[in-house]
Amino acid sequence: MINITINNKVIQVEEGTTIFEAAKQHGVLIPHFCYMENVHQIGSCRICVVEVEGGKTLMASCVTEVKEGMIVHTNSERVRDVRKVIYELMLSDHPKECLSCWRNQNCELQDLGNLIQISEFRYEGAKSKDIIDTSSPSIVRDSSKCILCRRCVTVCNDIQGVGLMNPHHRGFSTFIGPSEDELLGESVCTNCVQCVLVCPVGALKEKDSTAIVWEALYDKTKTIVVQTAPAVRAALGEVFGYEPGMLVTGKMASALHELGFNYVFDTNFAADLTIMEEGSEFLGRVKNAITAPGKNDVLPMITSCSPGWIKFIEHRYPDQLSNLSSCKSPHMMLGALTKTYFAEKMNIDPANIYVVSVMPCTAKKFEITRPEMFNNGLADVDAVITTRELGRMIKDAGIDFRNLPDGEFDSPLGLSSGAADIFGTTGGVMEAALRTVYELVTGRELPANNLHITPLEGLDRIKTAELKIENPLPEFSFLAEVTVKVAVTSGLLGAAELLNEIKKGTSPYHFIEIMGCPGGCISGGGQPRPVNDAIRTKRLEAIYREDEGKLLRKSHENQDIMMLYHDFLGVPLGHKSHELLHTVYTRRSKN
Amino acid sequence: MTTSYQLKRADFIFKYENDWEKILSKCISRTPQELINELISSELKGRGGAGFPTGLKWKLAAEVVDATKYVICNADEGEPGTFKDREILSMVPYKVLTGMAVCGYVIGAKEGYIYLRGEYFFLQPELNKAIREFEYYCKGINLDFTIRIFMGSGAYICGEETALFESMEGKRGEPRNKPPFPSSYGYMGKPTVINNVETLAHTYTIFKYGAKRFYDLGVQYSRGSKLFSVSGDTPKPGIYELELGMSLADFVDEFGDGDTKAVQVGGASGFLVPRKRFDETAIGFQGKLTGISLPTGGSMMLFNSSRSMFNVLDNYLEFFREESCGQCTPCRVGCQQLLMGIKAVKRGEKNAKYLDKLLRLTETMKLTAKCGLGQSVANSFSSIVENFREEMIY
Amino acid sequence: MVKKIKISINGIFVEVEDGTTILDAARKAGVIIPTLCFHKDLCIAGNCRVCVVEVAGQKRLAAACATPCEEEMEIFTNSLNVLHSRKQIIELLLSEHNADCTSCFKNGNCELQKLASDYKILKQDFIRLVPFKNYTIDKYSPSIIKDDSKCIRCQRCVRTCAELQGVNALTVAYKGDLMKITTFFEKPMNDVVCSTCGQCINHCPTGALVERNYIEKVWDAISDKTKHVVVQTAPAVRVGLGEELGLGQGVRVTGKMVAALKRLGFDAVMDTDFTADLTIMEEGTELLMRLKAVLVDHDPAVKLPMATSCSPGWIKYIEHLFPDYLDHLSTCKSPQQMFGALAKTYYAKARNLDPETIVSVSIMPCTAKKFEAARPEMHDSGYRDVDYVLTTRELAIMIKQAGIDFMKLDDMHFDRLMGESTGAAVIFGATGGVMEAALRTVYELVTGRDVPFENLNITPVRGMDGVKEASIKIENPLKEWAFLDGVELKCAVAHGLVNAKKVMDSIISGQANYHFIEFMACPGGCLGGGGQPIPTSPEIRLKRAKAIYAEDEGMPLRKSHQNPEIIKIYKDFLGKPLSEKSHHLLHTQYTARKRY
Amino acid sequence: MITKDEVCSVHTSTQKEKFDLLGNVIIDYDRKESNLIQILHMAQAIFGYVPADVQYFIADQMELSISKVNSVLTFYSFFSTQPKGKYTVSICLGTACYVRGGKEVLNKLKSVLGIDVGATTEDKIFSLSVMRCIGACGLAPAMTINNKVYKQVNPNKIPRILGMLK
Amino acid sequence: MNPVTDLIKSLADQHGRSRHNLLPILQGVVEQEKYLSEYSMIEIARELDLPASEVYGTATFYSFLEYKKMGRYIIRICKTITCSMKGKNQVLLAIQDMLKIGVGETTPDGTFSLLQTNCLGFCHKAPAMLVNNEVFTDLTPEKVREILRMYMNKKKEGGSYDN
Repeated sequence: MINITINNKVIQVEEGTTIFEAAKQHGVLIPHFCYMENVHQIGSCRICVVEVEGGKTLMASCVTEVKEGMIVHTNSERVRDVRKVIYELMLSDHPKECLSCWRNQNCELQDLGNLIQISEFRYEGAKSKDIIDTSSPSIVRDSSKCILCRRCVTVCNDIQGVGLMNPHHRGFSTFIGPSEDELLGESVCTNCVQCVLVCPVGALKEKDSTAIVWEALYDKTKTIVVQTAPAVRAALGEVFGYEPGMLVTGKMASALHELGFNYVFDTNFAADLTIMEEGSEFLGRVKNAITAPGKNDVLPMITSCSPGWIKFIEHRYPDQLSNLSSCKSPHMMLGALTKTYFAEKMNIDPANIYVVSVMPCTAKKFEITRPEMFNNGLADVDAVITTRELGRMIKDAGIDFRNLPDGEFDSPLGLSSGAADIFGTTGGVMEAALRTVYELVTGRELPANNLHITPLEGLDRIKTAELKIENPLPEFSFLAEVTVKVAVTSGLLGAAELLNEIKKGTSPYHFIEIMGCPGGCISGGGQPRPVNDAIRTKRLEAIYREDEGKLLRKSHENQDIMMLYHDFLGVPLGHKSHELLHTVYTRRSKN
Repeated sequence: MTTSYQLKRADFIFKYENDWEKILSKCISRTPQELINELISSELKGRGGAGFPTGLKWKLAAEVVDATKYVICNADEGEPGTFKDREILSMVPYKVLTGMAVCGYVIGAKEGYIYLRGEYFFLQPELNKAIREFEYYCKGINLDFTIRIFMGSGAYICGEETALFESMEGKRGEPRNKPPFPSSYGYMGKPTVINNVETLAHTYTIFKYGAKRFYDLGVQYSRGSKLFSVSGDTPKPGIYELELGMSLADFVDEFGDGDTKAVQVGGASGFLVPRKRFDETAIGFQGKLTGISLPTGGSMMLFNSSRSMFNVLDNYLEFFREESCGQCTPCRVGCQQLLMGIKAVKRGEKNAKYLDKLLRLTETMKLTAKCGLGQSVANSFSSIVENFREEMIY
Repeated sequence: MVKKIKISINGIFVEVEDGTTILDAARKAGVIIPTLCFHKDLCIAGNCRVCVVEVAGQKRLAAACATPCEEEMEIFTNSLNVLHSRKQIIELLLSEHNADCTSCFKNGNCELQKLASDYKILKQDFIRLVPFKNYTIDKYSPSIIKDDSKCIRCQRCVRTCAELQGVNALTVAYKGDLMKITTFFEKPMNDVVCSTCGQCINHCPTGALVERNYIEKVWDAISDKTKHVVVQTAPAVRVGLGEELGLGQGVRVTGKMVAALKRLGFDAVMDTDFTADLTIMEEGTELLMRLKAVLVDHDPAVKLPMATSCSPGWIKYIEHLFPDYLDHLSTCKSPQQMFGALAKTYYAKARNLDPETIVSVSIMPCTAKKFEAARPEMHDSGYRDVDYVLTTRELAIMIKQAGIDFMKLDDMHFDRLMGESTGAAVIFGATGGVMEAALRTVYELVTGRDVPFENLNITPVRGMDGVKEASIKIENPLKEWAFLDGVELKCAVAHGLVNAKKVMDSIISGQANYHFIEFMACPGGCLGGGGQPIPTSPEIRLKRAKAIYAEDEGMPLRKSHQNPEIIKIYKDFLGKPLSEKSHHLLHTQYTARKRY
Repeated sequence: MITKDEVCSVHTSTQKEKFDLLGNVIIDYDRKESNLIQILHMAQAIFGYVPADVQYFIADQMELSISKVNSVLTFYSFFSTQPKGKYTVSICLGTACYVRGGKEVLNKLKSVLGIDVGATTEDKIFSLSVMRCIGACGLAPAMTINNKVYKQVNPNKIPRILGMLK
Repeated sequence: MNPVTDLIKSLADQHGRSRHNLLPILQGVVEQEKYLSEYSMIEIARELDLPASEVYGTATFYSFLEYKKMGRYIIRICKTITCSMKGKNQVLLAIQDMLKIGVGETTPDGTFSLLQTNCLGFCHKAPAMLVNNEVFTDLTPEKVREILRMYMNKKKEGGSYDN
């Protein structure tokens, strides 16, 4: 512990703490801009400068570590003046049309103005780059609004390992993005859109799909079906001023009904279905690997729910595509079923069904455009909107969200088990799969604390667990005494690590869950801002609360799933399943 | 039932009648209900342009129970291209005054006002003389009814009835929210009947010759005759009384200069009809006559092919921009945007697609503006832009 | 019994009273309709058209705020027509609005900004009108800045000025594209009848009307090591400040506020409440003197009723509109100015400071105080008595700028000498409070007994009625006040200048025969002041009032004359109420002003 | 280890050979990201400039994203993504040259060559670039063509100087 | 005492002192004074017990209630399309040429002010103009010069305010 003085107050902090952190711990907030906890600390914006006695220049508090006896002033006249100038300089190269910016009122640069209080612009600068790239199905990049804070660079390179967002050129002509002639839509971008999540201004945004959804809603000839992903319910409340971690499942269902959707289904239903299919696929692969080692069945098997992750592996590890489970992601499954099973059941022409998915994810916007995701010329899912976009639609419609009564999902694609809920968080798919697989194999419940596999929970980057199978049912006797090794990672940097192991042949695992976004879907690119570890934890806890509150906690217990197999699909991995619920992957260029 | 769409001249309004004392006495010897029925069966509609059934208007006001009610004659004739009311007031004022007095008798009002636009200040002395004579007679037959002239001061919007009330109350002439409507809440918050000068003059005809005489003129939905103010590229500008329902083609045959490209029906807030639609357009209120039917306050402006429709629209929009009261957003900002928008397109600063955006804007103005001014800007704008789009573009 | 009618909104059936507007009915049905020109405090204008809705069977859209419901009306607040039109209207508003949010004082608390963000107007196709207009920014008033380029002409300020305050400094002029909100002959706000009360700021949805801010000046003073910066805080600030810093409405933050001020670097943090107690001593004595002069000496030069003079907005108002009645005003300065005068005399002496080096800052719920501090009369200490006046909102900004984590602050106490106060001073912040405080002291001075109300709470003068009346019969007074025996002391309380006008009119017409009247310029008193957090509404003001009265009840001392520091200042410095020194430092005179 | 001199001596090789050579260079440098700048130098030496397909090749071989390579490349003014002409005309815009009319010379160059700074004429003869002080302030305004320095140039001299080279 | 004060008093006596008498009083002052000065607006406000700002707001709404000093004869030439079509611009140029003032200006001797206005209701006799309250129609440059000359002579003869 060392002693320093901040604003005339002596405090004790741990060595290695930055001035910024030290101040925060003791109730002094320093205005900051490019700084992002645990993500981005490079001190490029210089807004967080402070005066350190004895220092000639002001120091960026987010990167300067405390030293014994340091005397810091966070709000001296010099500091305030400098901050003003820096802020004005930032604005001089920023379009001042706040009211027609989509980030209006959710913009950190705007908020900073509130804090710094300038009343006129002294600098009227030249405007640098003005590229608007709308080629991607998920992201729109408007570089005229970019203020070069480089948070997206950090996220894209150091957290996701995609390395697409980078600064180019230098000085005043610097711009951030893919290289000059490269379009996002034709690049290696995984559409995970973590960059949009961290962008403080309106330079990066998700592609808006609300307009086409409104259009569909006003089209009375269509049956409009909506489905909501597990992670949406744990975050949507934040848009309406609830604390992070508030579950709004019921209100969300009511709001969707009120918006005019004819059927409100739950992606969770398809999550349960995924477990049935993927679990069976896994058992098949393991069986072949153990009983017929020569056969071409690849282990470890890797989950395929996260479309960002899928695009990543297609670009970067095309040789490992066979490790992927062939299951479509849950919302694609639900879309496919809606236009077949449901359409048959309700006697509706599938061409008149319009399926909208509400997702925490922007990569899903890309996923629905994949040619594999069409059945008889009909898209499985017609539009994807993010949690943020749904919030906006509810606001647009003037629905008083906070005072809504709790509603319910519609049958027959609305019932789900707790296992489906946890799909929303990292480790959830694995846990759900193991709950079912273990019980299928042994006939006994998973021997874990309240069905939770603790090592797989939490926000660590790579989590592993082992599960020894004892006394399996006769048909699974080949698994006796086998220790199933599993790994879970979220964020594409962790994925690359695990993939490199597989590539080298050193991977010890049988089954791996990979999610494109750090923390899983709860902090997907389409979730409300801000996202940090504290908020991730709260959403994660909410998801587990939802799970524990469910009557059914295992996918195979879901009666509607049973009915679906009975009435329509036959058995897991059956012919119909293969046609509707499974897919193939494409090798893509590395760059 | 008359089904003719031909141009037929009529002569009622300006016909010299020296029997107004007799008509007035006759009217007040009948019950108000009879008079209302007479009016209703004549199917007389407001001649200011909006075409609200006059009989119904009187009826609604008569039904409201209130000790104080008002009759107001709207002589704030500000619509570009309209000049008939001035002529009525200077030629046959007693017809209007009689109409007002009868209305007062019917609804139970003792005070009448003529809201005369500031530009017609010169009418005042003669009109006052007529009023004094008229009031003297009323006293003689024990009809308690007084008429005052209220001078406007140069604001087009005051022709809107609620704005007119505000103006008479000494305020800025800003239209009120409707409902409540004038028949229950008008001048000074009291039930008020407000009629156009010509409408009141027509009531005289109806009360004198009976409803049928009036009803037999014109066509279905559009009964009676109407004064038309003809101006622009015409060899015979002036005021003409014609039966309603004629086709525009007939009208142009009669009044055009042989090269008529378009006719603006109903002044700046009306519609512009291009030559190719003359045949299918009839002049009258709602209901299918031939193809399109256009209501009008009587303004007919003819344009021949030497005229630039851009200039016409530019002139109208400038008019609206200045004469909007400025209180509601769609009208205040919308008019400015329309004017600057067409100029920008004409100069090539905006591409032709911008006209579509402006058309959409007029749609919004039509739907949301607080009063008729903002709502009717769409009429001339869309009819000109749609029919003469090529003239709007750089 | 009001007739009930049934309507449906977006398919939801609701039963409402006849005459309810669509907007209110929708709120009842849980449907939000956006508004802009609508404000709960004001009459309905229906001119922004943002709240338009579709009514089945009607060709045009109806303004929800101005259209009453009718039986079996079918309303759609959200149809394609409505959405498109609403968006376009917002777009139109934006096209004539100076959208430099980042340099706008209202950034983050602007209704237009919120509307634009809710409806995501992303493409600004319309021609920007701002550069074509010759907008003026009126910066001459010491209290209010009016920036026409940010005005959206909702006329809320005009209605506020006319309906709530009866001042009519602001008006609508011209028509069409030239239509604008302005003053008589477009004079600067400082040159017209404006009372500087700041209610227009509280009701402006955008940044067109904001207070003149002195934040930089105060920072400069704090940074200047040669200056001794003294700060005082008005009673109403402590129940408003929390709202700006993310706490709820009506939360008392006295202790945290003091701690924050100390963190900001003020050298002494003291309390206007101290001089509120002092005001009671001076004003109460003045009232008794006036009663004596009128009742006993029949002196025609002395006027009753006596009117309070704490509210500078009210003072400027009466100076403008009733210049013949200035004699009725108490000669007491407002507590802020008393504090200022004492800070540079009494405090300077006690702390052994050169008054030249003292910078006196006050935190007020009020914008009129900025004007008051700048009045030429307010130099009785030999220097400008109060150097800078900040509103509650400005203080909140300073706290944010300094990066003070307000929620985490520990409560602290005001500094001594002029920091002690009683519950009587606290209630100065609410309408009726000055009256109640005065009565508590005057009654006890005259009779030696507590004022005859339960727990000292004089409930008739509390609450949000525009004009409140109370009377107290004086029985068995002390010997020196024998002439008051049996006198029924008649008091009135008015808040909001439109109510003040009512009382003044009744005095002029001779209908009223009060002895003592409290006037406050702002609705609800100081807690609804023009410098308080935005938004404001009757409910919010009630919550703040509740907090004020709770603070009063929690105080150990609740009568001004019990305040030990008051006793001390009379002993050490002033002598007695209305002494020569008091007259010099604590009293003032008024100026008749023009009527427009 | 392949040296720069070796690289420079392969002017005549085919495109494939050039890529092979670059591949070897990258292996030489252990595919390490920290050696990226060295590799780019070599690439420029081999190809004369670093066009998009070379960047792709480097990114691919080094397991880097193309964006990262481009990011580094565009930071340094030495690297060029455009083919350089036979002659690189550089005008000095350091202070001394600037005040003595360097800017006017530059404008003249632009108009004569019909290209902007950083570009190459269509016939691939001239490239135009700008420098910040070449240490010839006494000769201001100074211009270099390849390695030759021209002193005290003025706009009128330009056509003649260029004409001589053509 | 300022003569305007007397005028306002007598107008108020004549019309009444309620809000709805404001417009006739304003018109009365304009008729005499040709415009509403700051002083007269304050006096009217005082007389009617209205806020001065409201008097100002109302006056500026109406185009005939001038609030800037105007000449003795106010020329208002119609600028609506029908008059424009019939040669209003030439007429306007003729006036400007003769009086050496632009639209919105007043001659230095205070005789004429030139304004444009919206439709005067004489479209069939376009172009039209008002001089104070008198209407002139079917204007041509020659005709308008003659009219102006007439007014100039009137002024020389020391004619009264009304025409």
